[in-house]
Amino acid sequence: MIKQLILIGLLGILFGVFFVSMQDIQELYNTFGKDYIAATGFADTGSRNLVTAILLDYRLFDSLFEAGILLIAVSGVIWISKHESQEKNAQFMLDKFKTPDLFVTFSRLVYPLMLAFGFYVIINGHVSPGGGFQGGAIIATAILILYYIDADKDTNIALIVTIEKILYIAILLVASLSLVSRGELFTNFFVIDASPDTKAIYLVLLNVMIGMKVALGLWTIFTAFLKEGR
Amino acid sequence: MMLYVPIALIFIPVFSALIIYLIKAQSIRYLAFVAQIAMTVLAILYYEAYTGQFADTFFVIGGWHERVGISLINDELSLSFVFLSLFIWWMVLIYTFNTGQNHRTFLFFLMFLQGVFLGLLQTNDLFNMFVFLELMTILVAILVVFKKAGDSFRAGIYYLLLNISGVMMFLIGIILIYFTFGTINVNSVQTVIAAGELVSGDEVALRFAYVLLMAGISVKAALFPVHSWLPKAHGVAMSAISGLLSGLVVKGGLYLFLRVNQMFAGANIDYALFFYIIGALTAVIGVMFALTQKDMKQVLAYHTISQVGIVMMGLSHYDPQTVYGGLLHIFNHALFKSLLFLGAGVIIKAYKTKKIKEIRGVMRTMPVVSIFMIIGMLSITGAPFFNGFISKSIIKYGIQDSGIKYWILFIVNIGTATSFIKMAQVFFGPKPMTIRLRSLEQRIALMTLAFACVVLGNFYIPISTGFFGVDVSHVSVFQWEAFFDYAVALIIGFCFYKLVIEKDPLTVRKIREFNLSFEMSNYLFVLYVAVMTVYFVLL
Amino acid sequence: MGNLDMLSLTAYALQVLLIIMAISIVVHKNNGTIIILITTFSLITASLYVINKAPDVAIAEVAIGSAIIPLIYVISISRQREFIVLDKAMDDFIIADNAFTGVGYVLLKRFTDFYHLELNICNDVRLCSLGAGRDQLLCEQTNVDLIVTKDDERNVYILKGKASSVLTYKLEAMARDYDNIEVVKFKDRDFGD
Amino acid sequence: MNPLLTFVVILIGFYGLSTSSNIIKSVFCVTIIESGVILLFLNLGNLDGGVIPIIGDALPVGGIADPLPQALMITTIVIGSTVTALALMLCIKVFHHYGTVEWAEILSRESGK
Repeated sequence: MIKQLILIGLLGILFGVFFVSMQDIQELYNTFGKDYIAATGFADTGSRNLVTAILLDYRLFDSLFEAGILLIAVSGVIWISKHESQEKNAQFMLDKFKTPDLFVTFSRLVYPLMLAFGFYVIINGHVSPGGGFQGGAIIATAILILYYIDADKDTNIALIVTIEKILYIAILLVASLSLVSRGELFTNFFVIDASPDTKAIYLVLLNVMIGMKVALGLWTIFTAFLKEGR
Repeated sequence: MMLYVPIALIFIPVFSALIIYLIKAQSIRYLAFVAQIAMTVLAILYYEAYTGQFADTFFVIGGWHERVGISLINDELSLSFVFLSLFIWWMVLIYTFNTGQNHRTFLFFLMFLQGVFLGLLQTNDLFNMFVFLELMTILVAILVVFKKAGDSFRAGIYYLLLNISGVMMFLIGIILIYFTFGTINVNSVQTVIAAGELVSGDEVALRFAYVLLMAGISVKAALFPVHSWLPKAHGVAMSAISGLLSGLVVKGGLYLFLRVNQMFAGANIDYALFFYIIGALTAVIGVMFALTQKDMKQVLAYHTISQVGIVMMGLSHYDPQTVYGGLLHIFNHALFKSLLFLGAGVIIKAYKTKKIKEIRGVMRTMPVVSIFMIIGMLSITGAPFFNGFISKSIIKYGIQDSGIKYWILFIVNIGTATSFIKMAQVFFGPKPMTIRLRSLEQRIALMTLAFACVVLGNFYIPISTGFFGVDVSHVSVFQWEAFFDYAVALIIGFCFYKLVIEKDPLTVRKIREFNLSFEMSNYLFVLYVAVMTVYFVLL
Repeated sequence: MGNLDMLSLTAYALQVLLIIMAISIVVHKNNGTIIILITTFSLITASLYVINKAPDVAIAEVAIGSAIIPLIYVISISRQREFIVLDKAMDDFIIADNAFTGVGYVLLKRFTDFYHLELNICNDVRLCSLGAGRDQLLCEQTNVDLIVTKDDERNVYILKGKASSVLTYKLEAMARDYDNIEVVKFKDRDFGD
Repeated sequence: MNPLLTFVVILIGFYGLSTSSNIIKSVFCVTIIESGVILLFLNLGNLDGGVIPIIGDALPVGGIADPLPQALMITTIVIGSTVTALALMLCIKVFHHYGTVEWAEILSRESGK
């Protein structure tokens, strides 16, 4: 009990200091980054959604490694859950997977809608909220619904992982294409004065590729969990 | 064109890792060596062209405004770390060349980790640093559980969760920095703080940000209250991985310590005393636990903690000579600790046990390996003519004026000597069996590391002046005090071992069986952050 | 004016609700309940992201934080209650008279119920055909917690489990009353490399 | 002040980490901390007010919310989810190796026994 009280006291110190530093922040509050991006973001990148502008252009380097983290986690989860001995088709006597009929029907109804919404979010990532990562996650959720409809669905994990890796390499190549076309690394491969519509080609292309990659990655992670020990 | 070399150093290993994963042929693993050669050549060319000019090494990705885009920067510090990591990765790649069936997956994670680590060294952006730290944490956790047996799972999850909570503190620090300066570019922040116009350096927000960044870094560097993940993770991982982690990846935290202190240079934050105390505690606690262990790898892992403490004792000074001593000890420790872990791996593989008591007669079964191991042991205990001696002496000269500081270092030295006297027993005794593991690659790796230890120990003056421009000619090997000190440490250590440790009294057993639970580690972490807050912000 | 106040009021209410949720997640004992709570927590944070003018982050949070992650939690927690038994004996130890009434089944059921576990029995032909020498490997590399074999000479059933697992010891204590059941513990073969 | 309330959430997460005896519980607490940090960043980015950072042909009158934190936080969400997935997979393995997910029991098992 005393331990807990001391802990609360320690956290209280942190809170107090944070409280004071908030006063400082309100005084110092520096909007340089925000003003800069608001003023030049659209002209620089051709993306009306400034978040996408940052993710796919100003800080593309971060996004590449963000996709890389997913890639590593997928490989890691698969590696940890993989078994040396073959027990793929182990039969479990007491396993009962029975989804209610209502649920199955509902899932069948929702599945195409979610898939379409995911693609919408990906493709319009540069003009409305959304983008590759968000849309990819929505598509992955849609695919997961398939498991409700058919619990014994067989997925070829190895193939998905291979496609994911190839997609990652493709993303890296598309991102570095700008080095050839305009002498700058990891940015839009169209020249900086190109019209926003032209620049949008690059944004949509990269969003679609990232979306696919994220969807496949999350799908693989989920499948690895579902098949774990089976 | 030289500007793109840092990018190439990050992406060559990442790319080769992906290709190694994709192509299902055993011969693809040679690609790792091709990539390694390419990187080494590029790094050397880059160093040849390196002038120390800011404009030549500062590179904004995408050509955006430097305060908006992500930038990479190189200086002597980061370049020396780049060469060190290339060297250690060479050794680990050579060492693991013919071991393990799942070589491709292993190489995939290993090469990716190299790219990430090189990125962490060269980045000039705080959030980018955070991304690399997270990626490093995940990769190391996967590598720790790579063999998927025994206690590796519990070590992996302990490591993962504790480090993630540390990195989260780091992220909160980034938040405060961003809203104070409007940028997360390390260099810009440094300039603004040094100019002292926008901020005076006494703001609570700034100091709190410093505390939070340091909290995250301390977890990564395994400083005293948050060190408990290290022996667990490094003690159970495969030996090659342990060598890599202990030798290099832990130093990532110390590197960030230097970088962040550089960033806050204008803010008048008096960090020296606090981190000296933390370093001393880390060193003493590490050596205390190492003395009681019976498991070979646990002993080495606890010694990593104590050596990190010694490095910290050097780094936490304003005097550039002493800081250089700490820096040099990072390099020396990287060399001899990888050597010791890799050598221990060979021995453990041959004897099929990790217990020091059950291993005897290594000198007869594996004479070559044991010579290299002895070189490593002499280095870590600080024997003259070996590299550990040089950096320890520089640190010793820096803290000579203060009696307490000197004695702490001496006590740590005695502890180190004692536990390696204990470990040296494995060399003697009868030859138990006729095992002869003939692995040329492993011997080449061990030999190169041992050779590097000896070279650094004897030609330290030209190396220091050539690479860092630091004059260390006041450290001389041919001084009777040096031999005397070492002999005294060895003798006291031997007596201490014979009189106390060998009898295995109750206290020693208690310390050995002491286990810091996960919630207690987090509790100490919160305590540590609170103490730092009180020290740096309120006092 | 009124509109803006309403929004900030909602924001405050949601923030307080978030704190309550966080406290209940921390103090709750039952992991099943916590999953519901964490999903709610995630949805509240998503609404707060929208209020803080960040629809992009909110979409990501809804898709990942309140759909995929809770599902992974559910699977992970349900897997953690499983006690997987590989039945190599394949006789009336588990199934007697075409129903789960064998002696072993009754024992295992009693054991798993006592420790709130879920019994899962597997008798895959390919796994069972592996020799007895590979039992330990099987136990270490797969998620199988217990292997049931029969020693025909002594007419004794041998339950093999990992020595590192607490459950094996608990089962041993429970099986002490039975004469024809023996519990064998595999020691960890951890050589470092 | 919204940021202060959000910081309380983060502190509750740390409280949970320092008291929870169960691996799953620790993973939950890490999730809480992470959501708290994300919300804190967005709170501060919205301190000046403004609209959603999607601009038409002209800049909105009231200014926009800071887009940079939002972009960074999407990265953090993805990172957090992958960490959670990895931790939970390790959790399953830990359970099948030690038969329990209580920290105290797991850490007290002597190695190699």
